Amino acid sequence: MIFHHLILRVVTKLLVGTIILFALYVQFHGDFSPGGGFQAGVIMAVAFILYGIVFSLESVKKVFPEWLVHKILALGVLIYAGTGIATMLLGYDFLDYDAFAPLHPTHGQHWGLLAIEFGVGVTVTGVMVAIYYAFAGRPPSLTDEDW
Amino acid sequence: MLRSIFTAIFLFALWYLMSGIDKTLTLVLGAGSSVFAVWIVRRMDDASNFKRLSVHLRPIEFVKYIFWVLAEIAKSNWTVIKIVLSPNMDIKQKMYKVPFSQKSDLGQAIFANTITLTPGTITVEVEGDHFLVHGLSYSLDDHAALADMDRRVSKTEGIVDL
Amino acid sequence: MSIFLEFLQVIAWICILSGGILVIIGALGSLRFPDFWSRLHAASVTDSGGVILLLLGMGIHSGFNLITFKLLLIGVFLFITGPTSSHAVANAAWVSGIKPLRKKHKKSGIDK
Amino acid sequence: MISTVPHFVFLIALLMLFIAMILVLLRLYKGPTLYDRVLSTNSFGTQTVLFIGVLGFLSGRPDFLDIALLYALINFVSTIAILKFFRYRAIGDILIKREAKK
Repeated sequence: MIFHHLILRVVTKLLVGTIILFALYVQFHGDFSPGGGFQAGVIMAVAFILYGIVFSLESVKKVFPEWLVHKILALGVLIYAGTGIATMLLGYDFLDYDAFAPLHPTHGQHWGLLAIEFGVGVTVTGVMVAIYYAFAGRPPSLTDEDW
Repeated sequence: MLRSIFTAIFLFALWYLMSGIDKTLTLVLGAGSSVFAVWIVRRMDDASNFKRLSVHLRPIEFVKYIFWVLAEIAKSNWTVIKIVLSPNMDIKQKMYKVPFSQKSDLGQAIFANTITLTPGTITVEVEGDHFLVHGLSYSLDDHAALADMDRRVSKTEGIVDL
Repeated sequence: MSIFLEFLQVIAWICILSGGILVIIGALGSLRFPDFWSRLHAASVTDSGGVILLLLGMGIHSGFNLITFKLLLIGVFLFITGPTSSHAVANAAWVSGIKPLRKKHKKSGIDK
Repeated sequence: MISTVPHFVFLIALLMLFIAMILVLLRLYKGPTLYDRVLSTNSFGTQTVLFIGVLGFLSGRPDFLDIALLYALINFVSTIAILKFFRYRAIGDILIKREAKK
């Protein structure tokens, strides 16, 4: 049945790679331009959601398996908390980024922000994709004729 | 494999042109990101029933084609603007079939999108060997114009498959 | 040289203003046209002409730098996705059975 | 003298886009069928992308173009998702259900 959606298929295949790159660009340029972890996570999830809508849920689950989604959800929070704990172990306050480069506080803050944003991005990707899976996995309650 | 390398280089160029920052950290992150994106795209190609998209285009012909399309868009925009602004909108709608001669999926999609991009015609359905096209102000010349467009799109298709 | 640059600026303003006019015409068309299929064409004026002229005007205004490249990227993106979503709407409407209105200088009569 | 003109030009373009957006919203309100509404939502999105771009130039922060690109992306995906949902009553798999019905 998807065979006649030729244009959608071609356009999706063309765009997906660029979308993922754009997500990572927004992710890692949080301190130069508007953006950051939240937007990056949503864009990254949009790439998977677009693929799942145009192809099928089955194939997107092969690319990004469901167990990995749940692991990634927790991984993001762990990265966030881990950064904070790392600063504490280095003898500073929780999430005091100066700890990473005591001689160059600006560099330290750069590193710390990158790590924090990465954690946020990973979690948001996981949450968005998990919501999509939950919605799409729901069996349709109406048939075409009833509508 | 060659295609993956080219895609990665293309994505990295895109990254560099978007960010414009030459710090080592940013460039390393960009390289990592493009490799990651290529990896995901390869996984996606393997996962579905539809294998990778075969890309064969002749770059020079394609650039010429883009300029031709821009001129065409200007002309057809003018036609539609006249219809919108005329007091009694002179609409003559018709659905008609437009045969296409492209071999690859990409060529067909380019042709269909070009038809839709020029105001006044819209591709409605792809079936078998022709498109179903809806025209706003239909005249018999439209068939010749679309056949001309079809020939031009076919000319951009090359033999080299990347 | 400076006169040339100012001339370019004037071209950029003309592009931006005419792009704005095209966008208004597209919106007006989608308000005035009698049925769904003709409205599709009016929306496509915004998608092609308005986008080209506005982005071109902004690109000339900013000179040639990374901003121009970003504008080009937005242009290419809209050029790929705009027709695709138009096609998707048209296809869905066609499959669900909305047929074009045959109008013969009257507002009545769907003969299909 | 000449440096104030771009400001006016962008302001006028912004106003034009604003008027166009209101016209499209009227169609969204009036639209007799679902597809009219989807279509006008889609063109509202395109106009929003242009609006954000012009606003970025007006306020002298062309960084806004990133947001415009993001908006274009979300607009495309949401149109496709809405259409798929209304066509097949589901945004997930439909192949299995179709085959089971035959």
